[in-house]
Amino acid sequence: MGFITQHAVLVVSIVKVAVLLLAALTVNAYLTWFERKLVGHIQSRIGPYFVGAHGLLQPAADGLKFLFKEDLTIPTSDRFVFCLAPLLSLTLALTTLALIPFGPATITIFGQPTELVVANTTLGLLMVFAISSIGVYGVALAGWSSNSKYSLLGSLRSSAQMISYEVSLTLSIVGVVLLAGTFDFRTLVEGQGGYWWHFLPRWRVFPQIVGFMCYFISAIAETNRAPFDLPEAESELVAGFHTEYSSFKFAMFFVAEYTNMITVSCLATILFLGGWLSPFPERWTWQLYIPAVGLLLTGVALLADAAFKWNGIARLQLVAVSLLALGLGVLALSPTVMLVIQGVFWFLLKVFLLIFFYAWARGTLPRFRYDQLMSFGWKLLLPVALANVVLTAFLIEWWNR
Amino acid sequence: MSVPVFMFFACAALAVLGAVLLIVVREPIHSALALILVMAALAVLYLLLGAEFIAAVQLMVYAGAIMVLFVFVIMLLNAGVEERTNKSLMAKYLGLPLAGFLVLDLAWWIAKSTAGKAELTASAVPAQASSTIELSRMLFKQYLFPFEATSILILIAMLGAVVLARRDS
Amino acid sequence: MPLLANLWIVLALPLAGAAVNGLLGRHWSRRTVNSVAIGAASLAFVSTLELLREFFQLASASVPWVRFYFPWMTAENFHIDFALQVDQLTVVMLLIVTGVGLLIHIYSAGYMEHEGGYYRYFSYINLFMFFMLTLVMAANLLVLFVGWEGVGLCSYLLIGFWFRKKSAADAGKKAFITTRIGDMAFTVGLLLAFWTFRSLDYQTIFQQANTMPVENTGHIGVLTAICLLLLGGAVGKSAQLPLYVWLPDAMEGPTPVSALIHAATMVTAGVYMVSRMNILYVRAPIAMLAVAVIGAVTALFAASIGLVQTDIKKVLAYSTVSQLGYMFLACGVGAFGAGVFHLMTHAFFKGLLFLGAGSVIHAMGGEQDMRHMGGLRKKIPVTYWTMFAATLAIAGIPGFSGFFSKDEILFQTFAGPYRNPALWAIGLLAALMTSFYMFRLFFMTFFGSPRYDEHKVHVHESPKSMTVPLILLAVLAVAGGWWALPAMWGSENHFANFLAPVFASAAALAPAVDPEQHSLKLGLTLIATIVALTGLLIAWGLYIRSPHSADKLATSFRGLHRVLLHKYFVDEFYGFLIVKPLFWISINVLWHGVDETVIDGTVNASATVAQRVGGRLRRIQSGNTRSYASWVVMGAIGVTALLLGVWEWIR
Amino acid sequence: MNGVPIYYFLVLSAVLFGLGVVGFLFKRNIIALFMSIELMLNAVNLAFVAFSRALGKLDGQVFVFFVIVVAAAEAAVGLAIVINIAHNRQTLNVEQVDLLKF
Repeated sequence: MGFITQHAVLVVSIVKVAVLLLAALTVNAYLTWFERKLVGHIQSRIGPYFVGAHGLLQPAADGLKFLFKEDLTIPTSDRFVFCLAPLLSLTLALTTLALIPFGPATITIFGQPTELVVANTTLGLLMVFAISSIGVYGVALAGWSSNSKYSLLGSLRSSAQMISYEVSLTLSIVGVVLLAGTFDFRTLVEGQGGYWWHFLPRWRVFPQIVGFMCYFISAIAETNRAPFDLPEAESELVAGFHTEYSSFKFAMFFVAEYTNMITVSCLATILFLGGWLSPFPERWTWQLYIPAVGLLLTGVALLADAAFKWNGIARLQLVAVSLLALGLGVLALSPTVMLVIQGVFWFLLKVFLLIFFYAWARGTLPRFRYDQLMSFGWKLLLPVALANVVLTAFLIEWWNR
Repeated sequence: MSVPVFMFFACAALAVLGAVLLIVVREPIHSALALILVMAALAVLYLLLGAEFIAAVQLMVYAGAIMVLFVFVIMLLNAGVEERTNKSLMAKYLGLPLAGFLVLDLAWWIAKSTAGKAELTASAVPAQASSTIELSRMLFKQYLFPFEATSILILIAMLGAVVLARRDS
Repeated sequence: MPLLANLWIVLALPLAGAAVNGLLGRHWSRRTVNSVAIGAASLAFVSTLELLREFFQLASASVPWVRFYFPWMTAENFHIDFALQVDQLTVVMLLIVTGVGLLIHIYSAGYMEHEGGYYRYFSYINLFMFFMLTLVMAANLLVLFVGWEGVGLCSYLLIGFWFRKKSAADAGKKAFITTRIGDMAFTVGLLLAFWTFRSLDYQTIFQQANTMPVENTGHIGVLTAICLLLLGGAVGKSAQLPLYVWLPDAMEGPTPVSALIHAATMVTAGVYMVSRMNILYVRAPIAMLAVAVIGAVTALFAASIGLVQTDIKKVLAYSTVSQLGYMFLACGVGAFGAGVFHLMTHAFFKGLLFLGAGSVIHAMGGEQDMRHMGGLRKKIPVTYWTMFAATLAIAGIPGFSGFFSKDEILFQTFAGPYRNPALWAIGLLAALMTSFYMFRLFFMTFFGSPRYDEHKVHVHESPKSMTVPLILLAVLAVAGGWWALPAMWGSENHFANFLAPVFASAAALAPAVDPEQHSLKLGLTLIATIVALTGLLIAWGLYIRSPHSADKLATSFRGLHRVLLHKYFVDEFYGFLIVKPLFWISINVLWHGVDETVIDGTVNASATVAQRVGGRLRRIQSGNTRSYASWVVMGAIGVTALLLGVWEWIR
Repeated sequence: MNGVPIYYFLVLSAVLFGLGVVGFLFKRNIIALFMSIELMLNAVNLAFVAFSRALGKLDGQVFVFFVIVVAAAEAAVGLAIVINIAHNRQTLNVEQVDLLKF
């Protein structure tokens, strides 16, 4: 234990990183499941169903498949870059995640008070953008190195798209930054506490609704998601920049994509949706029970499901899951944990909603054509975002007078 | 050896490595990657120097925009491995000595400079956020005119690039 | 006294006319142009009359009336004002210039009717008037010099008016260059004058000169030098020997121009200047003598050439030269008043003669050779009668203006303070010739049988605008001399008295003339008259009674005739002595030698050197970016090294 | 935060600059030349930031900001030119593009 107490900072950071990574990867996996389910239901299918109850084991199966598939690398490709590209995208994606605070509370690990964020910096926002702006390389290099025209075209498209939309993405949050006057996530969130007219939370989405829309649209484009998923437009260029990638390298791109999705959603939450703040006033103490109750209800529902609809392995599975849920629920009832969880709960809830929105969009909207995409980005989104910035600046100045 | 010193040497090593690679590597895209490495390392050094904003801008603009442009052009022109012609005897024979001289000059200068001796201590560190705010203040008050001038410069550059790159027929 | 207060108005009027016509005239109708020009001239004349009126009211103490307008140039002790002055002499000159000038303007309106460059012509003669006025109104030598050069310029422009005709252009150049030679001397004279008097203002000069002693024969002082140099200028401008050659050629210009410039006004500038500087001249007897001799010789010389010329204008030109000679003679013998008097009368009758000749030429449709004229008496009566008056005047027939002035001069030469019988004899001979060639011209033109093709040339009298000036001038030519009428019977000469104040100090200096000299006057007058009549008779004998005897005479004295016909070969002489060598030097030394060898040589040499060196240096510019980069790096190293203070380190 | 002497940074920037020069002199690919220039600019930036830190003034950082902006402009135009060269001359070797001498 001596060592730990000595280098507490280091150890704590390592632990946090480990936890975050684990969480991120798992969540990613289950995001795919969730998305497939959702899209399936939107398209009046049921989606994954047979691998485990409700296809709950589908992600695991996919993971295994990725691991055990043969790792092809084309002889004519540029080996080094070919391997570098996926690494780059994944690393950068996860790194940005490290800057996101998930809650206000300070918990104590090994007698070391720490916050719910891996890297705490006052310029968090800037850093996130800085890092995410490098993410382009993953795509670009992947396409170039795999020495195939589909890949090259795909990567050119996607990197062009990412760059174009990065501009409006950055511009759209300037309004918020102007309002808050800081790059620090914590301050950004706390600035959104309180109410307008005693009922409307001071979330910046309301004054910055235009900014929010711009942000969300360009975020979708930035992460190459439908309806802006031209880079992997199957109908046109097989699978875009990662056409030539297989097994684990492909998985990296895959994970990176979902991680980016989470990141931008987190950013949206923090910037516009009041981060971990609950929508309800402080004095409604009953709201503290919402997470616990939610978990318990889920557990009960699952138990009922297991009891009546399933049998065999699937049933055991469901039972296990429901027990997990119940256990968590009970844990969440304990006062200390309850307090800690609050922020995280609200935060994750909002993020989840946004991601739901993502999936929803994918399920409903048709894909853009490339020129449409570009003209939309440069001729509509960018000017609007700019106008928003200017207007906001003027209003703020006017207010201060 | 304290953390900052370690950080410095790590990044410095990376930077120099990148620079050397940039020169020796013959595939343009590899050179570009090497340069990106240098820039990343420099960004970290900026953080070390307490210039967070500059670090961010370095990554965002330099690594994120300018170098992407380079990579684009390389991909676009499908620039192959560069051939090592030696038409310029001057560069061939005088190149290295000249560069060496230059570095010597600079080294000498650094040796003479007094500002360099200052140790990078916590006291000298301006509070980061405030430093960024200060920076913006200077940019929009003291350096307003240069700022506007550069904005116009950028505009002109954009137009120029468009005109040059458009393949009109 | 509006005009005396600001004299510049008199100058400004013609200048304005010139400017307006010169700048805008191109787009105007002839009518507008000449009304502008004539308007300017007549206004100038009117203002002169007004000036005269005011001048007579002026207290004699305040004459000369000097006005300073603005300091022109100032270099520590060298100070020149733009100053104008008026005194009796100036007034006379003003009257002549504006009066005759106006008449000639009017005449030109008719004469130039069918010529191109109408506006140019009128702008020029207005300009000429301006400069001439400047010349006569100047209050210091430099302003006078401005006018002096100005009229030279105008005469150049007007002689070469038909610049498409080579002979005209050449004549213009000849006039300009020849007078330049004189002006060279004049300029030196100016410098010398300034060096002596530390000023160029008349008044200052005269005051100082008055205190100076007379430089008697034997010792030549600065005054003599100045006077001789100024005389040089005068000789050039007034076409005296040896610089008279330009004037006959000047007949290339339009006839009114000949009348205005080369008879009435400009050429008299020299006479004016000499008499203006009388105070200096009387103190330099040698200069005086020079003036007198030059004058007399020129008079005879030119007259003798005039005897045989057949071009009507040429004859007049030479007569002008000889008449100017008379004026110089007058000045030379200290009779400045007489000189100016003759200047005036000459302005009248010579102007008239030229205009008449112009009218004749106009009538003959451009014919200038007298041998193809004759019998015009009936055809163009007005011209005939006016010309007759003028001829009588110039010939010195009693009662006419020329008679009085010429008689005065001859008398002064014979019996004046600086009397010189030899010169008087020459003058007399010249007078004989004058009357002869004038009547020769007259007879050949108007009498005898027509020697031209009557069907081709239909002779017609000139328009009113030409005849009216003729008549007016004729009146003047007849009556212009009557000022001096009383002098005939020993009473005083009004004109001389009027001018007296100007020449007072000179007169005071002159040696006394014993009164019984006056008794000679009648006798001399008689002689002069007889001479004039003799000339008339000879002419009548040769050209009326037996028209062919003239040619017989010419053949019998062929040699002499040829010499005279070729004007003593002076032009050829100058051509051989000056022009040829000048050409040779210019071509062989200056052109081939200096220009080609030295100047071009250096230029080409430097060019070749540059080329060679460039050829070597060119290798540096390989176009290879990397090499350039190396150079840049070198530069960077150098700069940094300098900034690091390498120099101190090396030392 | 205990001591990295400023002149470490300066030395590093000098070395990077020198390498940039070498790169400019020895690369033949026009784009690579450009990159060398960028490298030099970066070295200068580092020096700027180091000095601004040493003097406790932010002007240095402002300059860096401007340098970056100008670099962006330069890259935009320069690369456009490079594209033109490549289209007209079918080569990116700077030694093949040496018509500037005429």
